[in-house]
Amino acid sequence: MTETAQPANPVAHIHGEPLLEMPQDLYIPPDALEVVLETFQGPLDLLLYLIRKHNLDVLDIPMAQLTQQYMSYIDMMQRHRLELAAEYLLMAAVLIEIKSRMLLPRPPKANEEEGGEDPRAELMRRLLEYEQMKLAAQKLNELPQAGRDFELVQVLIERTVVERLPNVAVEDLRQAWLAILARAKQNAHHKVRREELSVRERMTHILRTLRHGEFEAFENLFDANGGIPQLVVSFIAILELAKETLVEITQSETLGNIYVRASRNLVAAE
Amino acid sequence: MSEQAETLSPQNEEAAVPVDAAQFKQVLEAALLTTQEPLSLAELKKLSDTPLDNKFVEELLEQLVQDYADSGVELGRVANGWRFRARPEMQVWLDRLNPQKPPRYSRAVMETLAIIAYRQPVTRGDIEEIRGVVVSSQILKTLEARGWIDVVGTRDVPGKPSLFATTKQMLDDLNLRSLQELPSLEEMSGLLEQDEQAAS
Amino acid sequence: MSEQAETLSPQNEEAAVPVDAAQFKQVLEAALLTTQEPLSLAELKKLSDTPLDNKFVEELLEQLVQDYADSGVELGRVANGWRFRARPEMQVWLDRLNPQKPPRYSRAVMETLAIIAYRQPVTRGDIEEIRGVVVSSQILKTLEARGWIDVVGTRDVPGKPSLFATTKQMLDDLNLRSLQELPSLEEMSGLLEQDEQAAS
Repeated sequence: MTETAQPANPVAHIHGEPLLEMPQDLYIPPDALEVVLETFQGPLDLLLYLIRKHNLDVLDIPMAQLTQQYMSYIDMMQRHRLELAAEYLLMAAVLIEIKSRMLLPRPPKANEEEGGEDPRAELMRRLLEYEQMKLAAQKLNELPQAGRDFELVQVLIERTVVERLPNVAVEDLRQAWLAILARAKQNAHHKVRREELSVRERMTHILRTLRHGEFEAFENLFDANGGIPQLVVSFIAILELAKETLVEITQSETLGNIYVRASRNLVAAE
Repeated sequence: MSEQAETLSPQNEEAAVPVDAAQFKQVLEAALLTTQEPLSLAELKKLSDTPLDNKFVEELLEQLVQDYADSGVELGRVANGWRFRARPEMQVWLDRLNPQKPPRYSRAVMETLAIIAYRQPVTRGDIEEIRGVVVSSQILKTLEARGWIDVVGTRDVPGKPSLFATTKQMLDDLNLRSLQELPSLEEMSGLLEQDEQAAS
Repeated sequence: MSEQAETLSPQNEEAAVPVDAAQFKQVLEAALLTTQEPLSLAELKKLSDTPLDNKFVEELLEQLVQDYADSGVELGRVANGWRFRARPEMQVWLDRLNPQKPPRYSRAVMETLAIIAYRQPVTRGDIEEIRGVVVSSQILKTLEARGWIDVVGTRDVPGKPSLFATTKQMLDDLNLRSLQELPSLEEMSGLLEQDEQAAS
């Protein structure tokens, strides 16, 4: 974007020549005026420029002079049929209004609240506030900006894709089982039996123990330290395995040692 | 890079596994060098199994600042935390690798940003009143897209206009820790000073 | 970071301005740390006003490799040039900054696992009968690959179907000591009865 309009800076450049002041009678190429117009951020910016250029006191603005200066710019813009933002015209009206109010004698005490106030006060406040923000914008723009004035460090990190495995919580299993039960209930012919889980676990354990395919002493399939419930569970598990023909149970003589082994084909599968 | 790290130990004495300061410093360094966004102390502490004391982490960060004192990059603290950046004096050289520079913002954009930064929270109407011109939505969109401003609420008046404020990212991008580090407004009464000088 | 650089001088003796090796090393460092793509020797040489000898640049790069020997990142040469990267052993720590949500098993996998857990040992046919749908071998393979189920035998019926059971690892991974710590079926049937009551 263009530089800000400083008092010392030319208003515009025409064919390389600095244009310090708006010539009154010379033909000005519309392009140059557009540059002038674009240079200002609005009527306040233009007023600030005029105040600085003519060395006016912002705390005691000579309204007649400022209004005349401002109007000559506006006239020039309009004469060249440049599209003028409405704000410029509104400001012209404000200036004229202030000027006329200053010409009027102040009503003595008629309007205590407003009467004592300088008609220029509001304009003064706005000019000072705008100028402060205008300078703040320049300072902000001078601060180093990431990407413009310095680069951010970013070193590559090569992520070897570690396959992430889903986490399963006990609650998930419960939910899955509940879903099965709910469906089973809908298809009434499916009967999902309720059964002691410990028997099932024991069945698996015994099958694993018998994986070697040899006969195992019946008593070895019991864990004496597990207590009586455990012994009962193991016994039921062996019976269940026998029922499902997953194990063979043999006893060569009455009251002799009992041996258990996995069914032949069960071992062959290993 | 520095041997000092070994002598430090985390404040948390009851930690079962003492944190190897030198090793943790490497992890901090790797994290900060691989991340463009600043990392807060809380995030940096997540890099350890053991709960760490802020002071312990800050001391290691200060060591890293020292380690990089003579290098082309520097570690510093901004609004959102700690981050590395190339030293600004490197920019003139780095621009040779990447000739397209981001566009400079127009005066209109910068003035709008300044008003939001110094007067926040403000509505579009507030900005227009100070600037004396209509503020196009494009200007606000530009600043929002950059992540420098966002809407922090609405003013409770008819129309419920949005209130804009600057973000921490704006501070990060300007390498600042807080709004207090912005150029002070007192220095900016150019007109008044000039007038005073002229009057005297 | 290293003082060695000062002693080097560019091969090209006629260069008007001798290159300050220490300074150029900083520029190289800043360029490499701000670029994720590898930078070729030709590109790195663009960072200097003075035409530089490959060997001069390579020696500075080797110095940088040494400077970063104890840090969390490393400088290395790849097919397209030189680049920094985080040391691979840092990844496990750095992943903590961006934790990804772990994937989930499909309902089919979970139900199959539940059936095997509660009804073991079971054949695929058993599972299909309970679920009422065909069980794809992919589901069983997934659970076997995870080490959560295995074949404990075959049932003595035509086709000799495999019998599946859960493993100790499954218990370990679910933090259970035994299958009996799974939610009991009685509890669940209670829920089911509740449903029945609600339905009636």
